[in-house]
Amino acid sequence: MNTSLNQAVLSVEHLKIELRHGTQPLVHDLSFEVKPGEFLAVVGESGSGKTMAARAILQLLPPGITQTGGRILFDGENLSTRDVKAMRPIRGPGIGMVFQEPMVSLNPVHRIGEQMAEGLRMHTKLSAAEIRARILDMLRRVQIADPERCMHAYPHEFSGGMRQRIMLASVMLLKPRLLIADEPTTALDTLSQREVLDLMVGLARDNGTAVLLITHNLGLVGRYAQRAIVLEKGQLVETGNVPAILVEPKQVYTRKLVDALPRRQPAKAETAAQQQPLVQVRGLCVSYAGARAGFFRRHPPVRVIDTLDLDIHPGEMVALVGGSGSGKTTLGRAILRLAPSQSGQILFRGEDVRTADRAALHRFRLACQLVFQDPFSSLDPRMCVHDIVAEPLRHLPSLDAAARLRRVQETLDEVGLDGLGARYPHELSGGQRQRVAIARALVRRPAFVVADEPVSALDMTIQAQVLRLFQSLQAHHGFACLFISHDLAAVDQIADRVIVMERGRIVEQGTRDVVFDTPQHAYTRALLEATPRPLAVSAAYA
Amino acid sequence: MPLYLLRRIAMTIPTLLLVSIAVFTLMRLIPGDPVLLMLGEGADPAQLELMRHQMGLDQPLVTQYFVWLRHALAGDLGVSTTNGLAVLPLIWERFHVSAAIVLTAVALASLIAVPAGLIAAWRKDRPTDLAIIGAATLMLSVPSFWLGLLLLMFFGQFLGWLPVVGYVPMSENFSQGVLYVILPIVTLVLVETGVLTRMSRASTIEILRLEYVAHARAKGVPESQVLRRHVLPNAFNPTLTMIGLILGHLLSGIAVLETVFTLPGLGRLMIDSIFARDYPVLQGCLLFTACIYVVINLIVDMCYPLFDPRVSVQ
Amino acid sequence: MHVPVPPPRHTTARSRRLLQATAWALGLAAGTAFSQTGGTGTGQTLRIQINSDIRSTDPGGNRDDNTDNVLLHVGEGLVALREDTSIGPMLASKVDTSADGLTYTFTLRDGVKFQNGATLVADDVVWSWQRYLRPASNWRCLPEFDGKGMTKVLSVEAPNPKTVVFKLERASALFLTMMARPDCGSAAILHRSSVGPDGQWKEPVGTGPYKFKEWKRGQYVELTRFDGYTSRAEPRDGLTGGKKAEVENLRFVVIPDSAAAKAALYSGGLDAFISPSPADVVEMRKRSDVVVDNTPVMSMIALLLQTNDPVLKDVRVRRALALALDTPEIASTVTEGLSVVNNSVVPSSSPYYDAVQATGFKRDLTAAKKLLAEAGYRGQPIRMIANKRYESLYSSAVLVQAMASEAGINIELEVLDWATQLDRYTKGQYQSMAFIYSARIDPSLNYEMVSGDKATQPRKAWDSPYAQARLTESMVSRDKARRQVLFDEMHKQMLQDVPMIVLFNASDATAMRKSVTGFKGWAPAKPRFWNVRLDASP
Amino acid sequence: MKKLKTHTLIGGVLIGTLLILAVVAAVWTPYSPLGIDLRSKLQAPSMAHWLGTDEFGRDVASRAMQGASTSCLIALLTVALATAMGLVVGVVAGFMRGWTDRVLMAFNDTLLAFPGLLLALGVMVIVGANQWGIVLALSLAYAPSVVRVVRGTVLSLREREYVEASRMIGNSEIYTMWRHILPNCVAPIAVLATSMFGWVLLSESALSFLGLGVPPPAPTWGNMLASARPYMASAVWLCLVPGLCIALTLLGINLLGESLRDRLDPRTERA
Repeated sequence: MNTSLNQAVLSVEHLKIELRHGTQPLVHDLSFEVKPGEFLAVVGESGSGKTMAARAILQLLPPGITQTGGRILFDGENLSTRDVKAMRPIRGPGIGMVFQEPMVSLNPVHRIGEQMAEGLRMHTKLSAAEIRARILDMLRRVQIADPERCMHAYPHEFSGGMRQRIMLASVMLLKPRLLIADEPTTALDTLSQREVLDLMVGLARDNGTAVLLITHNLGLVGRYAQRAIVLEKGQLVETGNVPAILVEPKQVYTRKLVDALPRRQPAKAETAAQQQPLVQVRGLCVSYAGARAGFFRRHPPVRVIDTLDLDIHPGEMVALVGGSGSGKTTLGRAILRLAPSQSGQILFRGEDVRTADRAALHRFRLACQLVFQDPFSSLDPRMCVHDIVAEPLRHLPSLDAAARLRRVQETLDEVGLDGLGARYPHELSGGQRQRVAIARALVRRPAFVVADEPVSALDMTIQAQVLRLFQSLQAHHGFACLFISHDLAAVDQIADRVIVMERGRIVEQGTRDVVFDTPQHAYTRALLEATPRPLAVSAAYA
Repeated sequence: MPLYLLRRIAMTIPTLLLVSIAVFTLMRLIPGDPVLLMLGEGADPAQLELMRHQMGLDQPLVTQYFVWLRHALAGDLGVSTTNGLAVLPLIWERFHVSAAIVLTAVALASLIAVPAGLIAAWRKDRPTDLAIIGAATLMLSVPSFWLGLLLLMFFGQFLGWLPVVGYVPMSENFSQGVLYVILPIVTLVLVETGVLTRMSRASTIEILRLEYVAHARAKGVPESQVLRRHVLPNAFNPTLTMIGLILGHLLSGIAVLETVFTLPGLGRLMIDSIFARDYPVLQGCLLFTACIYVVINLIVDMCYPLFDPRVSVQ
Repeated sequence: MHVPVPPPRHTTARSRRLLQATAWALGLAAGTAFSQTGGTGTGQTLRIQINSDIRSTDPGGNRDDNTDNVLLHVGEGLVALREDTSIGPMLASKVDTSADGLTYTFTLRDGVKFQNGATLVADDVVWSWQRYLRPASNWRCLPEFDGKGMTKVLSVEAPNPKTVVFKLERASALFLTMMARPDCGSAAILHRSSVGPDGQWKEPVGTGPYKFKEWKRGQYVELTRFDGYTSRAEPRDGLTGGKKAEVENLRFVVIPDSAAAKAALYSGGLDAFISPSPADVVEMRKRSDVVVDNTPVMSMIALLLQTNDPVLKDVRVRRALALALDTPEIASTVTEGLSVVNNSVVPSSSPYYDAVQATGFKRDLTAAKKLLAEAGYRGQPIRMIANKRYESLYSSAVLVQAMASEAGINIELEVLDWATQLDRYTKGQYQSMAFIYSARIDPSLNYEMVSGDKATQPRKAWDSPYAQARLTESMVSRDKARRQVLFDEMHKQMLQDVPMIVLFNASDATAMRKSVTGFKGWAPAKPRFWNVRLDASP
Repeated sequence: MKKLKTHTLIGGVLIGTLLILAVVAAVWTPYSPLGIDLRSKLQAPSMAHWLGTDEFGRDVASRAMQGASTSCLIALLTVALATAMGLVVGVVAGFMRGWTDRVLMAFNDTLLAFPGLLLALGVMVIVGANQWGIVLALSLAYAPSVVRVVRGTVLSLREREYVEASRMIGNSEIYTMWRHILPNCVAPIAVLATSMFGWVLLSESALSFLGLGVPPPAPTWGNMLASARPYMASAVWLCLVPGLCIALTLLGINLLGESLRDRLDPRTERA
C-alpha cells in the first residue's frame, strides 16, 4: 500500500445507507476522511446514523439495512465492492472495532485467552507460544491485574470496565491501521470511562493507529479528539478542529449541542439553611445477606450503607454523587422505605418513618415521590399517559373528578406534554417518557422527591431540557429533592449542595461551589478529574 | 458437586412421596374392584372375600400404603394382580422397549433439528428459513398416532416391507427386532424434529442479536466458524432444556404410539394396569416415571455448566 | 414378553429379499424358519396360544380360564362334564346315590395309572379330597362344599381300595355338577407325590392323557404325552369318554396381543389361536390356510333393566322396549352371523333348551308405542351403560339405542371402562346396561345368577318370589322332567316381567392351521387337544 | 414482514373453515351423525355419502362436522379453564414469594409429574364420562404449564420499575397486582393459549384412542380415528378423514400462533 504521510487512511465519499423498504435514508451523502494516526470524533444524537456509518465501513450492517451509494476507500482501495471473503484480510489487521455493551461483547462460553488468540491465529503465522506471549504482554499493557489467571477465566468473572479493556486489548493485538470505537464507554461510570479512554488513546499512539470515536458526549470530544464531524438525521452538519468547533460552532445544530452542555448557574441565596430540615437521616445502616455457601451456612452479610447521617431542607436540591457500587441508589431507596434498612432513623418532618406502621408509612408515601432512571421500564406499557399521571390522585379523596382532570391537565402542560394524554408509552420518545414520569411524581405536589439518575439515559440536548424543566418545577413548587447521579457535569448545573459517597460512607459534603472548586477528599478529586468539562478546556484555549 | 447433587435429590423426595400418595388414593377412589375383575362376575361373595384377604386389600387404606412403602423402599414393588409377575422386573423390561425408541428418536431429532434451526435463524426471512419453518410447522401439526397409522398402512399393509403388528425384542433376535422398531422411531423423529427446530431457531435468533457475534465477525473470523464456535454453543443451552423436558415426558411411555404399533412399552403397561385396576403395577409405574422425570432433570442440570460456564453449580 | 413370531411370509418375494439383504448387510443373522418333521405324532409339538400366562400348576388353586384350559389335560376327577354339559363318570366306573341324596358311593375303574406309574386306589381319592377340603389349600370351590354354599361334605371314606363314600349334610342335585366344574379343576384326583414332604405344592401328578413337562414363566407351558394312560372305552364325550394323545407335545404359548397372535397363526408360527374376535373370524374364513371351528357357548349377552328405577319400574315401559327391539337382527349383526338369537336365560346349547325356551320377543313398534302411551312415558332419558372392552356389548348397545329411538324411547349411552361397569353392576347402580354373564353349566345356576332378592343382593336383575320358589326347587330335585317344567315356567314368567332382555349366547371360535385335524369346540368353551392330529404338510 | 402475512393468511383460512364447519354442524348436517343404517355399512365416499360411511353405516361427513364442534368446544373450554386456573395460581405464586410460592410450586410440580391418563380416568369417572369430565381432566393436566409461564412472567414483571412506582404511589399489593401485573401477562398467555388449543385437541384424540375420551357414540375426531383402526385395511377413508381434520386444524393454529407470537414480541412493542 503506497501510504504517503498525508494520504488518508480512510476516506468515505457520498455514503448512502437505507432500510430495505424504508422511505427516508438512514445516512445520506456523507463524506469524511481520517488521516493516519489522527483521532476523529463522530458526534450526533441517537438516530443520527453515526453507528450505521461506522458499521458500513466493515460491512457489519444488521440484516434489512444496506449501503446503497457512495465509496469507502481504505488505504486507497474501495471496500464497498468487496465480498465477505475479500473483506477478511481487512477485518482485524486492517480495521479493528470496539463495541458499546461490555456485558455481551465477549463470548460467555469461551475463555478470554481463546477469544484473544482467535484473531492472531486467523491472521498471522505465529506459533502458540508467541501468541501467548503477545497476549500476556497486551494484557499487562491494559493494566489487567493478573494476566495469567485472566487468560483462563471466563468473561462473566470481570466488571464492565475490565471487559472493555480486554476487548480493547484483543483488537489492538492485531495492530490495526484504523480503530473504530462505537460509544465504547457509555455504559461505564466516570472513573472507568476515563481509564478505558486514556488506554485507548495510548495504545493508538504507540501503534500509530487512526481512531474513529463515535459518541454523543461532547465532553469526550473536547478531551480526546483532534477533529470532529457533527451528524444530524443522517446528514453531515459540520466538520472542524476540536477546540474551534466547540468555542464557535458555525452551524445552528452544533451550537444547540454545545449549549446543551451543563453550565454552572449562580448559587441560590442561603435562605434554606436555618429552617428545620425536612428529612433527617441518623446512623442509617443497610446490609444485604451474603451469598449461600453450603447447606445452611451463608457468607457474612455485606454492609452497603454504613451508619450514615444526612439532612435535606425544604426546597433544597441536594446532589448525591459517587461511582457505581458506592450505595447511592440504595440510600435513595432506603429513605423512601422501598429497600429494607437494618438500623438508624429516618425522620420526615420530625417523625421517624423507618419503623412506622402502615398508616404512618402511607402518609409518608403521599408526601414524597421517586423518579426512575430508565424511561422504558418506569411506565406501564398498557396504560395511556393520562391514566399514568392520574393514578397517584386515587389517594387524594379531597379532589373530585373534575378537580382531578384539571390537576392532570395542569401538570401535563407544566412538563410540556399537553395534548399527548391519549398516547401510549411506546409511542413516545425517551425524553417525553421521562417528562411523563416527572409529571406522575409531581401531580400530587409532594414535599420531597428522590430523582435516581433521571437524565443519564437521555441524549445530551434532551438531557439539558429535562434538567432545566426539573429546576424550574422545583423553583415553582418548592419541593426538596435528592438528585442521585454519577454525572458530575449535570450536578454542577443543578445542585445547591453536593454529597460525595464512597463504599457506603459520605466522604465529603458542602455547597456546590465549595466542593467543586476546592475538593478536599482524594476520591472527590479523582471524580472531578475524570469528568470531562470542555468549557473549562475551551476557556483555556480561547 | 456431590453436595449439590444431594440437595437436588433431597428436594425431589417430597414430590415423589406426594405423587405416590396422590396415586394411591386416586386409585382407590376410582370405582372398580381388582378382585371382582379377576374372578369375574360369576364368583360369589365368599370367594371374593377370600381373594381380597389374600391380597391384603381388606386392610385399612393407610396400613396398605405403609406396607407398600416399606416394601418399595426395600426395592420390592410387589406382585402384579393380573399375571403374578414381580412388578419391578416387569417395568424394567417394558421400559427397555419405550426407552430404545424414545432415546434413538430424540437423538436423531436433535441431530436434525439443531443445525436446521441454526441455518433457519442465520438465513432469517429468506427462502431457506421459510422452507425450514414451513416444514417444521407441518411436522408439528400432524398428530403422532395418525402419522403412525398412515406409515403402518403404507409400509406395512400396502408395501408389506415391515410387519404390521407384533413385537420381537431386539435382545432376542436383532434382525427381526429392528423391523418392528423402525416405524415408531420414524414417527417420533418427525414429530419431535418439528418441535426442536422451532425451539433452536428461536434461541439462535436471540443469540445472533448479541454483539459478540458482530465482534467475532469484526475480527475477521469466517462466517462458518462464527456459527460453529460462537453461535452454536450459546444457542444449544435452551434447546438442551427442551430436549430434557421432551425426554422426561416421552420416557413415561408413549402410550398412544405403543397402542398404534402394538409395542409392549411402559405406556401400554400403565394403561392396561389402569383398566385392570392392577394397583401394584400402577403404583410401580408411576413411581418409576416420577424417578425418570427427576433423573432426566438432574442430568440436564448437570450438563448445563458444560455448555455455559456462567451457570456455576450452586 | 417373548413372542417368537417370524415376519409374515406373505410379503412379496422381491421386497422380502431386499429386506433380507439389508438385514444381512448389517451382519444380522436371518430369521430361522420353523420346520416341522412329520411322523406319527412322535416329536411333534402342537403350539397353542393363551392370552396370559397360567397362574399356578395346582388345579382348583390360584387359577384363571387359561390355567384351567391347560391343567384339564393333566388332571381328571371322579366325574366330568359330557358333551351336552350333563355329568358322566370319569375315574369312577359307576356312581350310586342313596334315596335321601345324602350318601354318594363311587366305584373306581380298574387299572387306572398315575403319571408317575402308581395305580389309582381309593386312598388317593380320600387324600386328594382331604387336601381340597383343607382351607389352607385355597380351593376356589371350597365354599360350595363346606356348608356356606350348596352343601357340606361330612366325610370322605374308602371302605375298600375300589370304592369311595361321600356323606353330605344336605341333599343337592348339583353335588356332582359342582364336583365336575372345570373352574374347580374338576376336583382332579392327584397322587401324593404332587406335594413335597412339607406339604408345599410341587407339580401336578394326575391321571390325564398328558403329563406336565416344563413351565417357562411368561413364555410357555409344555405338556408331553403320558404313555401309560388308560383311556375309557367309549368315544370322546366332553371332558370324559375316550382320550388319545395324538400329538406328543402340547406347548401353550403366551401371546397377550390378539393382533400378534393372528399374525403368528397366518405365518405358521402358531397352530391354534383360541379366542379370535368376530371381525377376525370373518377375515379368517376367507383364508385357505386357516380353519375356524365355531360353536355357541353358554356365556350370555343381555340388557339388564333396573326394575327399581322410577322410569323402568313400570313393566309396560320395559315390555315396550322389548317390543321395540329386533333381537334376531341385533344377534346376527353383532356376531357377524356366528350366533343365533336366544331370549332365554337357558343357553341354546343346554340339554334343557326346548321349544318353550326358544319362544321370545317379536318386534312390534305400534304395540310398543301404545304401551308407552299407556305408561305415560314422555321421552325421559334412559341411561344405558356399555363398554368398549367387549366389542359385542358396545355394538349391541349402539343398535339397541338406534332401534329404541324408532319407537320413541330416548336411550343415552354411557360408555364406561369394564371395571367401573362391573362395580355399578354389583351395586345395582344403573338404569340399564348391556352386560355379559360368564358361562354356567346348569340352567338353575343361570337362573340363580340373575334372580334373587334385590335388597340383600343388589346385583340380581330379577326379584320375583314366583321365580325364587321355582329356582330353589330346581336346585334340589334330581328329576330331569320336573326341572324342565320349572325352567319353562320361569322363562314364560320372565317374558312377562321383562326384568332383562336376553339377546344371544356368545359363540366361541378357535382358529387353527389347516394341518390341525380332529379338534371340536363345545358349549363350556374349554378347548380339548386330545384326539387332535397334526398332519405333516405345514 | 412477508413471512408474517403468509402465515396469518393460511392460518386464518384453515381456522375460518373450521369455525364455519363447527357453527353449521350445530344447526345442520347432511345426515344425522348418530343415524345407523346397517345396510350401507363401510361404503366408500360417494355422491350420497361425501366421505363414505363407518362400521355402523353412519355418515362420516356429518360425524366429522359434528366432531368439529365437539372437539373445538372441548378445546376452547379447556383452554379457558386451564388459563383461568393457571393465571390465578401463577400470579399469586409469582407475587407472594416465600412459603406460599414454595407450597404452590410443590403442588404444581406434583400435578406435572402426574400422568395425564390416570388423572383423566379419575376425574371422568368421578364427574361422569362426558364432555365436562374431559374438560376438567384436561384443564387440570394443562393448568400447571400455564402456572409456570404466568409465574415466570410475574417474576420478571416484578423487577420492572413501574411496579415499584405503583408501590411508591401508595397502591396496595393487591391493587398493584391487579392493575399493573395482570394486564401485562396477557401477551405471553395469549401465545401459550393458542399453542395449548392445539395440544388439547391432540390430547382429546389421544385419550379417545386409549378408550378414555368423549364416550361414543357422540362423534369427536379422536374417537372416530380410534374406532377406525380395525378397518385400516378395508376402509382407508375412515382413518384419513378425522386425522386430516385434526392435522389441518393444528396447522392453522400453529401458523396463527406463530404470527401472534411475532406481533406480541416485546421487542416489537418497545421499538
